[in-house]
Amino acid sequence: MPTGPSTAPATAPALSRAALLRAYRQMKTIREFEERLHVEIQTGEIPGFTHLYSGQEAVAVGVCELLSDADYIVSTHRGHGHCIAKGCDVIGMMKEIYGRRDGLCKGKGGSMHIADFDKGMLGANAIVGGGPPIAVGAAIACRNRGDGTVSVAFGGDGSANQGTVFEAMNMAVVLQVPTLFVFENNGYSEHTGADYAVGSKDIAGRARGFGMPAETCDGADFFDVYATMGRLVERARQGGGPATLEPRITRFFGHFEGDPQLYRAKGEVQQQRQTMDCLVRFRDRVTQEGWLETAELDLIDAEVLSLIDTAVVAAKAAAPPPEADLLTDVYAAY
Amino acid sequence: MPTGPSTAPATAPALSRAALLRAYRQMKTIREFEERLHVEIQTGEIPGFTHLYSGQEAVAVGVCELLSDADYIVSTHRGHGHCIAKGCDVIGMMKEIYGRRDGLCKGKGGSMHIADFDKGMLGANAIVGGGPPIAVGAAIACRNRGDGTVSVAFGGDGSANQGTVFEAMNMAVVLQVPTLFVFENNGYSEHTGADYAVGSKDIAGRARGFGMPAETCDGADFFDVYATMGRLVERARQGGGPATLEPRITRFFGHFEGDPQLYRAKGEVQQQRQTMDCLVRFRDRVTQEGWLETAELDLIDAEVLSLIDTAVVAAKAAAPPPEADLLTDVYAAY
Amino acid sequence: MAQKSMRDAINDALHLEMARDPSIIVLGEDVSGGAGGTSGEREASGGIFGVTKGLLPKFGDRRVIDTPISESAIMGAAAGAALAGLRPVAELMFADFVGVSLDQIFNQMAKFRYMFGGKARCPAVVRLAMGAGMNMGAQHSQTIYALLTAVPGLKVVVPSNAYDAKGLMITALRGDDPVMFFEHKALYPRKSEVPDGAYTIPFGEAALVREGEHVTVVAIARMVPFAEKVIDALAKEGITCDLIDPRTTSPLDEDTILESVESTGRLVVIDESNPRCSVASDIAGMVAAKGFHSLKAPVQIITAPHTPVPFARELERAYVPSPARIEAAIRAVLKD
Amino acid sequence: MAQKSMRDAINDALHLEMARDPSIIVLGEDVSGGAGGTSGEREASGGIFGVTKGLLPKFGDRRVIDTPISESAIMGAAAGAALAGLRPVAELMFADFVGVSLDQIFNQMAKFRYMFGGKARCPAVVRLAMGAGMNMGAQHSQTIYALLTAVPGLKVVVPSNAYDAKGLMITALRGDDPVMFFEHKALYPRKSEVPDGAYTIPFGEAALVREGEHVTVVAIARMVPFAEKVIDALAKEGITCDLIDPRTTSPLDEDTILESVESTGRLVVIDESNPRCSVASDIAGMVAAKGFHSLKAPVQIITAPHTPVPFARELERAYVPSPARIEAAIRAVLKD
Ligand SMILES: Cc1ncc(C[n+]2csc(CCOP(=O)(O)OP(=O)(O)O)c2C)c(N)n1
Ligand SMILES: Cc1ncc(C[n+]2csc(CCOP(=O)(O)OP(=O)(O)O)c2C)c(N)n1
Ligand SMILES: [Mg+2]
Ligand SMILES: [Mg+2]
Repeated sequence: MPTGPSTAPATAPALSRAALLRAYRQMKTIREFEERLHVEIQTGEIPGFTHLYSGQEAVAVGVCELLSDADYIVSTHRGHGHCIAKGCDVIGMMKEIYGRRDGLCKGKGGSMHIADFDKGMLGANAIVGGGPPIAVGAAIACRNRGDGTVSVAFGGDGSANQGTVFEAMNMAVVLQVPTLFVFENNGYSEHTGADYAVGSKDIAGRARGFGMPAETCDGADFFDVYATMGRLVERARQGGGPATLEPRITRFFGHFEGDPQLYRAKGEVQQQRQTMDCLVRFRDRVTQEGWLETAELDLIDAEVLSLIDTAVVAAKAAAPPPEADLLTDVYAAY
Repeated sequence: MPTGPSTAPATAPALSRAALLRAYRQMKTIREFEERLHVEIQTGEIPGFTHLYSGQEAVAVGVCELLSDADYIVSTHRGHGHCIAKGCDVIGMMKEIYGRRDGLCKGKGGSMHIADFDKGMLGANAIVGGGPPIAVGAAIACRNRGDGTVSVAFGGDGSANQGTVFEAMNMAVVLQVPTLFVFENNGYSEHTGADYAVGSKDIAGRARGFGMPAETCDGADFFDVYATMGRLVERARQGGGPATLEPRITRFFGHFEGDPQLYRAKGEVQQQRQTMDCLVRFRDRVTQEGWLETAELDLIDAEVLSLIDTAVVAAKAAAPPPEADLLTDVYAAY
Repeated sequence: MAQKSMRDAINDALHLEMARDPSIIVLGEDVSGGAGGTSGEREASGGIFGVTKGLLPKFGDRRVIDTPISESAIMGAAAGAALAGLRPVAELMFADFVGVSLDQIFNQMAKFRYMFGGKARCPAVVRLAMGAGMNMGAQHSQTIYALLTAVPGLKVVVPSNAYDAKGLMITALRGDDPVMFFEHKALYPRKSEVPDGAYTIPFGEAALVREGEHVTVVAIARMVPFAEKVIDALAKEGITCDLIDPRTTSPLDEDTILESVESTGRLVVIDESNPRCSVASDIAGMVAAKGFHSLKAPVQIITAPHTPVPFARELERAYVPSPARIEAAIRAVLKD
Repeated sequence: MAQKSMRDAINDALHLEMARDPSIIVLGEDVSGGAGGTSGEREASGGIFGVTKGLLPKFGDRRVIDTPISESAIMGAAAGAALAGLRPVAELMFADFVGVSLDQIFNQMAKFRYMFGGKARCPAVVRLAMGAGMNMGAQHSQTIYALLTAVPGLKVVVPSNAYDAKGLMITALRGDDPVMFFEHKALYPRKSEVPDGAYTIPFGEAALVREGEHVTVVAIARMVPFAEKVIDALAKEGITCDLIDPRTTSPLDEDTILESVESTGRLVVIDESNPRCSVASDIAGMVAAKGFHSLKAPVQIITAPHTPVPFARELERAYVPSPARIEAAIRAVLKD
């Protein structure tokens, strides 16, 4: 039985066959969740506006496969991938996105506000830069418990310019708490390029300026994310303090569904779908190395498609919240 | 006639005799203003709470002697030095600090809110980190005018941890506007050491992480401040964009008047008053180099003392604002 | 004169005034868009809501400035640029982002003039998109002009239609105080007759949208068209109302409200905000203090409930004050 | 039972509850002080106002955490620590600093429970020092509980004395919702009888500080001792008042106010805030809606003017509602 890629450094946990299968399933689940949403959104049935994670799956999964339910993550407006990777129930998520009563947050949150405290998922966040300070607080709890748990703040290249994020980075260094900052550099914040908005054009370098180790990695390569983040997580678990990871990646869709993407060169996405697809690259690697068989991956594909189908069917059929729910879950209604 | 210190690099404007005399007068004025306030505050006649600038004079003056009235500065809660250095009327300032009607801001601002728009002094600021974003805005005006003017944001080591400041730094780099960030590292923010609160223990290094040049200098040495800042200002005037200066310095008094300074080692201040007094060092340098005579410096000392005396006498005698002023200078009173 | 949406009317105001006054600049996230993009398209956005479209091609990138996601620095840069002689129009995008930028608005812009003894001029205009109705969730749907109406030194504009929006924006751009310009997202496509040229509408002058005898209805922003509908329907039953649109909540046109209450004796205030310390309660309180003797019945205050804005369609619909609730309030105030 | 200042009473509450509940942590700038200092003194500060004194020596630096000047991160860390099972008490120092930290308070802490469908618990207590009276200028003297009272999901506490402050703080520390705990700087030294042990005072229950027949006076925080003085003097003339101290503005004890107004028919509300969208206007509006038929005279609303807080002693004194203004209002409400 193969024990996983031999290139993984000693500090990153080795990947068992089961772990590889799970990682693939998670990435595939995110991909199909998002691709299906992309289609379903056209029907107008899904409320609000939605930011899809397609293309970035290896980041969420590469990071979250290093975590347990006792570890925390905080997420962003583009949070579906992080939620799935951290173990949120896919059907509950789909229902939440449809605004249904038995969605993960009773239909009160929606796409940008999915949380699952049992899974250590402290919430997606529609405020760019809202998450990292929260992750520092969770890391204080980790440190005080002294159980080696960590907290991870996901953010984008655009969020890396928000003052709250810088404050969180400095504070994590000062308090030496186990917060891992993951800046998924997908090249754009809304319609603006990262090289324009990040003055230094180097998020990891800026993080180093705050006094913590920071590494970049190939965000389309699960193994690179897993290994690089593995070192940083391990270091944090052992009391080494915060660190930053800057995965370089792309998004396969627009900023939100409906974005005409005038800022992107013609053909950019098609080209990236060919060269930067983490699923293709994962498949190629694990089959070439002989760790997994094509057939077992195909089986996962089929299972995932069916799960997503079930989720959509269930979400469409589910009941909306009753009007009485408007006034619950808040201490007082005047 | 000496033309000033030969060590000054070519890019920093050379200092004429008159300039040296003026620089000394400015530093001495700040010192005596603050030392006198320290005494007067004990009488209880001065309202509010006051942060003295004693010890840091070479920074304010070393920077502001490079500026004209058309250049802008924004200041902090510890702003008297910046105001005087930028040319604010000393008597008007004293009256403001006493809360008098003909103070620089009609007695409505006080020690922490002195401004003088004719002098390009855009205001002291009682919000730590409040100034730098404002300085970026002023720098946009400088850039758009295209007249080579610049804008300077003064701040302390503590302010260097405020998110608003980081945002301002990144934005100045992105827009390439002529903002100079001066972080006067006096070792403390209130009762907390800079090495604790600045995670990287290196403000200039962090500024470099934002993609701009940053230098440290000896904040007790007027010539070092002037020469180092001179290069950065010149660069900004010529369209080179923002830069950061981190003068290392100390304050001779507590955080605010009344601070028992339990966080400082016994004797620290006395020792620093001996080794880090910018006035003593300036005097020593200019007389040793033969640029100025002791007698002319002594004359300035006497004139300054008399000016401060006049200011205090005038401030004590001045009338308070009439109650009607409560409702002016704001668009609507309900 | 043409039919124009509120979005286009504000865009119009910006175009006209920027051409007239070279000191006006526009800044914010994606106000033009496309900077650093791979397509090279100079205007890939024109504002997330399209309000700043066409400005970059016309006025260039020194006057139409795309920024990083740094709302404190955006608001602060607007404040500083204003002190230094420019007239910035800063887009905050969603009003909810006041959370990450409040200091520069309420401690800086708002206070400069007073704090510096009348010497500072800070003519910054901040544009904020507000309101529920699009299922954008709790952090992108708030109606929080009360928060800034409370702050001395700020003027607060809450247009309900395209015509007013254009005139009020031009007034904002010609004034010397900081102005918070709230644009209800659901009103962006709403059209009305809008003259082509420039015109101003003074702050602190309410619009009397309907005249009637029985009830004074004060409604704000999106609540104005809701109230119009209800009032027009009730008119067929012979129940007629004054409908007052304050247009600016600060300064507030107290006189128009008090005069109307003097003649009707009955007041209904409709506000999409949460109830506590809202402009609705502010107006009710003001009338209880200054128009008490005119009142014949309890004031009816119609607001959203004291909850965050929920996501699901059904819940959000129940959250926003509805024409049905407005109608019920008008009928109730007549019963007492 | 001993006489204790409000400062010491809050300190007491923190000591007692931290000993009882190991999940309570305290964080903020200089809550202990001295970190990185050259003297090596472990507690060089104990809080700028001395409220957190003695906590570091007793509970150590994992539970009493000095932070950089990063208020967004302080508030955010409190929010995140609360979600992760701790009970943080975060000191914002001056309430005015809500400007640089509002997002974590109003978009995060306040909304978690609702937005996440009731699954989140965010028991964070935020301490904010407020109020004028010390000539600290426009950015260090504001009274802005209205701003947070407006936000659904937050509880807002405004104690007027040491006894209440201790009991309300203990309630805050045992609850499950985020609490904004406003401490008036001028009240810190004010003493009253305070029991040594722990006790709680429920939120949403006003204190009836004086009982009377002729007028209902509602006063908040520092305005309570001002009103007491005036009311006691008027009692000698035979004019007696109910004096109601809401103690929490959210939830607000509407019933106590309405019942009192039912018996007196006359209402004076006193609030150090600026007037617009204040708690004063909120209460006036509430009574105009729910207690209208009890009212015999216009509500008298006494607040600071619609200006920033001025610096000069003479101006600040004129800014803060004075006993003389309160007296005049009580007399006026009786005339009508
Ligand atoms: C405080 C704040 N400012 C602006 C926005 C609007 N906004 C939503 S997502 C986004 C871009 C974020 O870019 P990035 O961090 O790179 O994440 P990505 O969308 O690429 O995943 C912006 C500006 C917001 N939600 N919150
Ligand atoms: C936003 C904000 N947070 C906290 C404070 C309280 N405060 C005033 S000065 C100060 C310390 C500032 O330290 P530093 O920037 O080093 O300046 P220094 O006092 O040393 O000149 C603090 C915390 C404030 N005024 N504003
Ligand atoms: Mg991005
Ligand atoms: Mg300092």
